[in-house]
Amino acid sequence: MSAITVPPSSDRASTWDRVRTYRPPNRYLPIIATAALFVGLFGVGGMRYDGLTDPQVLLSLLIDNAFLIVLGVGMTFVILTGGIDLSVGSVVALSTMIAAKTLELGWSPYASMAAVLATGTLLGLLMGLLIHYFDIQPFIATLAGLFLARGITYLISVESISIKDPTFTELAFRTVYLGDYYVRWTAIIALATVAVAAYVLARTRFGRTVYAIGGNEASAMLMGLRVAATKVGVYVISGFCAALAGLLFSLYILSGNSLHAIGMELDAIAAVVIGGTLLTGGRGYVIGSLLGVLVLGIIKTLISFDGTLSSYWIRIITGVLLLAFVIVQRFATRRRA
Amino acid sequence: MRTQPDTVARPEAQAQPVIEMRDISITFGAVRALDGVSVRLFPGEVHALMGENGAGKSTLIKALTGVYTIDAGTVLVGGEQHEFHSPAASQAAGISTVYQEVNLVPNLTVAENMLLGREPRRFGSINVREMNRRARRTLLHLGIDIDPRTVLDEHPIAVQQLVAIARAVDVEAKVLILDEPTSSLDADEVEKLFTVMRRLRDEGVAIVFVSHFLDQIYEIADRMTILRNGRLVEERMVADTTQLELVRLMIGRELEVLDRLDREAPHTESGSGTPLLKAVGLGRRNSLEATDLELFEGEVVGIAGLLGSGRTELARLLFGADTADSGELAVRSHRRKLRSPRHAIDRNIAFSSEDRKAEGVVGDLTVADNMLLALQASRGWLRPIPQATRTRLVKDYIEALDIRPADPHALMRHLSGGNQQKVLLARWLITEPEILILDEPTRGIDIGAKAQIQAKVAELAAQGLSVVFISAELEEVLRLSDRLVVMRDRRKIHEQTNDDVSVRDVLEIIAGEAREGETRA
Amino acid sequence: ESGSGGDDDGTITMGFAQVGAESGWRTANTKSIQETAEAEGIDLKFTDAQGKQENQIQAIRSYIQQKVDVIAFSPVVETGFDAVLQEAKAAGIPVILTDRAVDVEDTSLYETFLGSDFVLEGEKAGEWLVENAKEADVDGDGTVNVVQLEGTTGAAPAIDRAEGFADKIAADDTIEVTASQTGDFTRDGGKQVMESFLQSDDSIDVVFAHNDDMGLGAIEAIEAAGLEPGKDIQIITIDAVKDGMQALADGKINYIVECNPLLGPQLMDLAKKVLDGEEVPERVVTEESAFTQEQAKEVLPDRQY
Amino acid sequence: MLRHQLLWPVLALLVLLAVNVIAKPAFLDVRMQDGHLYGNVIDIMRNSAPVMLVALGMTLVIATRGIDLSVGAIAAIAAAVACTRIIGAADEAALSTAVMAMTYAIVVCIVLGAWNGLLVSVLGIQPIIATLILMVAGRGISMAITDGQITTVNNPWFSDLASGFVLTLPLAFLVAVGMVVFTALLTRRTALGMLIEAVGINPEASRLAGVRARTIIWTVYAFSGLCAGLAGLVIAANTNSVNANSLGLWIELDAILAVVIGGTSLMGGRFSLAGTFVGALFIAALARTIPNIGIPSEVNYLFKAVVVIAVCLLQSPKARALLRVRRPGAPTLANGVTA
Ligand SMILES: Nc1ncnc2c1ncn2[C@@H]1O[C@H](COP(=O)(O)OP(=O)(O)OP(=O)(O)O)[C@@H](O)[C@H]1O
Ligand SMILES: Nc1ncnc2c1ncn2[C@@H]1O[C@H](COP(=O)(O)OP(=O)(O)OP(=O)(O)O)[C@@H](O)[C@H]1O
Ligand SMILES: [Mg+2]
Ligand SMILES: [Mg+2]
Repeated sequence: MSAITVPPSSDRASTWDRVRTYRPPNRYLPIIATAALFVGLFGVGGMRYDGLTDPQVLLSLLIDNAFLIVLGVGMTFVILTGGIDLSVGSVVALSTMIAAKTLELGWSPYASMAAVLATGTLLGLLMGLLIHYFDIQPFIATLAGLFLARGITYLISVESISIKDPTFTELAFRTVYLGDYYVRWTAIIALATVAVAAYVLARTRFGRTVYAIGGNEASAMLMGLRVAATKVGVYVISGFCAALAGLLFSLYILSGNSLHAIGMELDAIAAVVIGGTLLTGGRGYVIGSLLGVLVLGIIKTLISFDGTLSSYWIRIITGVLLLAFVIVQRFATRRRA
Repeated sequence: MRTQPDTVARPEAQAQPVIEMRDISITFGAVRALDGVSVRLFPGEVHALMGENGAGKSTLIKALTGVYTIDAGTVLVGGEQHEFHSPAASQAAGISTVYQEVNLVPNLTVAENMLLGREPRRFGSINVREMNRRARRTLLHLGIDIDPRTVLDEHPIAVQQLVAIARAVDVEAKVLILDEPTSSLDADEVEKLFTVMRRLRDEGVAIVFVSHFLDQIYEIADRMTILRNGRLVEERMVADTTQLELVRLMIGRELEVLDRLDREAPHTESGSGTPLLKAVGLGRRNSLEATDLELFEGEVVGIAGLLGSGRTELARLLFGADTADSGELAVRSHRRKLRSPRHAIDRNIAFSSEDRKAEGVVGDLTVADNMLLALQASRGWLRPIPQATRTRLVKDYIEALDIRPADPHALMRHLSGGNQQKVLLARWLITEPEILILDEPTRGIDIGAKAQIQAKVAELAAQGLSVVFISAELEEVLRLSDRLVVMRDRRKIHEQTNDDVSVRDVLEIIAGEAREGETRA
Repeated sequence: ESGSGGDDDGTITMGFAQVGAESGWRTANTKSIQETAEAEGIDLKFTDAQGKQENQIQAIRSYIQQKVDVIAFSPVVETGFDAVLQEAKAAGIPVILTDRAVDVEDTSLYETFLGSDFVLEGEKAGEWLVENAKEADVDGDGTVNVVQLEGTTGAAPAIDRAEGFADKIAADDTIEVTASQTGDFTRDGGKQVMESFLQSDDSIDVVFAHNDDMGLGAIEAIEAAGLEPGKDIQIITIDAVKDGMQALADGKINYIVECNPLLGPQLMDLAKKVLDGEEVPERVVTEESAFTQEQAKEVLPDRQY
Repeated sequence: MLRHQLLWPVLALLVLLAVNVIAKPAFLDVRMQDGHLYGNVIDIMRNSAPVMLVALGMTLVIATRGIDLSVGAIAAIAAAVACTRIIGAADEAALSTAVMAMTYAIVVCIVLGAWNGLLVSVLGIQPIIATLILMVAGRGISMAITDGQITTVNNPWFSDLASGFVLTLPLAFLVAVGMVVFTALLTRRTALGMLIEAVGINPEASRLAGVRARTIIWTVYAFSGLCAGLAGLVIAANTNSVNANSLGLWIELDAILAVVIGGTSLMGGRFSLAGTFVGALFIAALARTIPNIGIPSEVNYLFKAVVVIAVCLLQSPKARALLRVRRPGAPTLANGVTA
């Protein structure tokens, strides 16, 4: 650091210093910790409950949480800029409803999917514009989005509508076998979304701008970055991801219902934060969010494997597990004091 | 020193200005920050913007680059009327800017900060290896040897400033704007920066340079525009203006303070009795090796050293802002571990941080609240400072430090950089400490105010206050201190009473140690 | 494996995925199932889906992985269980539905459905009102103005009860629903909505609440307005929980249609039959009645919940 | 500056009331009944009490750059504790029973709030996650206390907390207003408000200036717990019962909305208690508007969305600037960024 007048000799010393004191970069610690804790939870559960160590349990975790993974991906983008998106749960419900209703009206399944994705993206765009150009706080703009999407869902139908379209059912049931085990396509789509998002965040200008805005929006603006486009962009992405998650959810439950996905936004936010992303923005990775979803999933799985807890104990234990997890993670990632 | 042919440097009549701003006015609420200011920028010149704190220099720059919307006036780019509506637009038009406060993003790496928005790409995706390589090369050009893959906020503020400069000079720009880039750089760094600036000037780049160091202006600038209270005073060639004249133009009157500077207060005899503050083997992993330090009553200890030599870290440990891994600290011979700044404050220690933006300014509070924050904190929330006392204290210090605007209810973030610094100084003086630790207190402060602050420190020391004084500006450290501590490579290498030590002496001490190190190795 | 009556050790393992614990009715339902299972020596694996269908599906899937003998659940919503039910079928685990039906193409995916008929409940309420229309016209203006406190918008009981009720009162054109608003099945919701109805309309004769709780909330609002519930304004509700029955006995409610949560014994019985390979009806309706004020006074001392 | 901001929430409230009057001209009528006032406005005041209380605590939490998601669960716990205490008491209807039960509940809530504060300030866990833990577990605790049953109580004193009137006005409203006034005095007559704001705007600078940021954050969460507890008691008293599952469900969203409508930024820093007061009234008025103008249940959400967006646009200086013709020489920041 002080190389200006420092002769090369001390340079060597500092290289040695660096080797001697090597630790994984601070920014990866949360992910490493989350991954380790996930494995730990799984291991402890495996010792306690028969059948939990079955690899199919892990695959089921992916199948059952495919939509949440996709939601988490979109949410990660938003949270990285320091924003938040409360509307995603409602957009999922709206998506299932649009899919179900359009299919009922006899649309082609592809037109129906396109309509779903377009609606979600459009809603995201609207919220992004409100947030950036009218300076409305993300929490409030997306809360309005939550009401709006849920409201439109009710308007379409208050009753639940089954999806009987053959293409949808075919997609829903299509499985990929890995030896004795299987996953559904929805899980693969979710993982692909994670991969694409990880690439976009790490290796594109858009992605780096997302981080820059989260680090310091005013600076990003002064550095001449495309703050407006990026900020609106993350909400568009989140809207798109919510719609995609909505599609996966419709495949998962083959119905449209205005009561679907109530409070799912909180699950998505929790997953992202557990995955080590800072709510203040600028730090975090989509892989972390994937792990966060899996942690929430494994907690649920552990509880249903146990099966002896009454309703309220389930909530309390969920809280306690969450607490234990967060505290351990906190100590594991404590910055060099 | 100047090597470029006169034809480029003296474009006066023949060349057309790259940028011309005519009769620019900007108002913030009731504050008229700029009032009909005109500036011309010619290719191949270094143009200094001069003026006291709050004169409007930064505002003028931000008006040009599209951060602020201009209320009245015109901007001509290459002779055609053209106003930028965002920093991105001005950057795209070849104007590269380092704003006054380091404006980078703390959470990304050094290389990313330097190349954000113009990362090298291969098949559409960012080529990280190439990016790091390019960043490293540019940094080395500026003589900065840091790993570009490290995260920016791991570096001290001075290094961050250098990175910001590196980002700005790395592009092929027609115009380079540097708003107080040298405020926390040491002489060596400044020289390196000047070398780069000269090279760019010779290549025909127009450079805007803001600095409160007159010597630097005389060394590097060709032409200057002088502002006062948001108004244009005059445009001048540097060579045709004496320093005294310049100061008079800036502050609008003869400068008595400057005279006073040379007749500074006599140094106190130090080293007698028990020390007020005594550190033995104070150290912290990765930032400071075990260091001893004594501070006696009424004494000013100056800490000299180059970038990253560990001065800031020492100050932070003395204040308990960071906790020490090793060593002991005794205040009035009570051995106490300082666990938090609060502890230190309760023992009448005050510390003004070098990082004004992140560690000093509470932007959304008023000037008055900012000034009284430390005092209020130590009184506890239950005992608010009585309104009359508040008003009196704030008024006194606004006057004493000449803070502008002199409005206690102005929001802190609306103040110019130098005035913010004065408010922070006032915050600590108001607590009436026994020990005052000042890390770069004159950073970004104009020459008049600097003299005032130095005089104030000397005066307080004469009254018994003990001061630890850190500044990148060696002259200032030498002028003020009774005793001198020299640091290098995160440890103390030398200590002596200040009997007419010169800058040269200090540099030799540092260099000598370096040589020793070399022979040892 | 199905029909063999459980594992090697002979005990039956049942996985039960409950909707949640959103009401007193639901907790009574849960309790009944847990207690009966214990009494009959059935190993019960219980999960609470907290009102989320995705949780319920995950729970059912984990039961399949744990290879339970029989799965029972009260679906959160009617649709969307096809996939997981097919997995259960593939794994040879029989499924019994309780409380609410599901809407699947292939009814062989479940063995039987045990529960009440929400439309029927609404119809019973409507029938009673039509029969008692004269007394219900409290202000004697010749029309019976009914305000309806709906359950959670979109929830099956809310939709079906409203439908059943509307069907029956259509028979009498003096009866008219003048206002209808959701009270979310809660007392607080019922009270607030009723307050508003009272402020803007002073010709209300009858309140029809989709559950007891909203009805009890309405009682509070009516009393606060200085009126006498049960007399100045008549009240009809559905559920017959203890507090509701008490109010009915006290004359504050006029009629309650029962919706019985104590499904435990019937469920365990069905489970055993299914595992023993016995034939079970496709649909088992729970035994439910309805109560007038006099009947309430009689049965109140013996009510379990 | 803050006073000026109050203009917009007040305007929004007035517009909302006007809409109601247009729909039902008698909306604002207030009459005397049984020695107290009776009418929509009075109902709105009373019904605003829980949100107002929760939003009050939330305002201070938000000022420190935090957020408290657990308020609904804490309210449910308060109600559960109080109600089980009341039915468990020797004399269910006595004044002393009510007082004891409420005190007990409030103490529990302060402890729960302090627990949140501990996680946030000492362990440094992000507020949203720290309070999410109690949000999830708290409802379970509340259900455990009531055994999942709706517990009905018969205590006139307790009931008065929601339905009682003092000086012709609803007691619940007076309690909430009292808390607001008390908090306003506490923060503005002492230095607490300024210190909270400093911590919210620049935590590191505040720490270096000697502000006990940890203690402040702690206290603020404990205070939020207290407010949520009071809100829970008011809600329970309103129906003389506690439903652990639904009591205070989603009240955190309403409270945050009230805070933001009142002009406090979620980014922390400057806060406005007067704004929160108006914001809470607005939320209650909105709830009353829906049945009053006869909006069908399935359109509720849509209506709320439209109102929220409208109010936010009204408050946004940028949106207003777009509506107005730009005056030459008006203060404008091209990008609204002050560096
Ligand atoms: N956003 C703002 N709102 C209100 N007033 C402002 C704002 N920005 C700047 N000012 C005022 O405009 C005047 C000029 O400030 P400016 O930052 O341009 O000064 P400067 O010449 O750069 O001073 P320094 O040397 O201290 O950096 C000051 O009085 C300052 O308080
Ligand atoms: N948190 C940290 N993590 C890693 N290294 C650090 C940290 N803080 C300081 N350092 C290192 O410790 C050394 C001493 O830094 P310090 O800021 O004290 O130097 P300084 O003499 O005050 O320099 P400057 O002029 O830049 O303020 C530097 O090399 C710096 O990089
Ligand atoms: Mg400036
Ligand atoms: Mg330093």
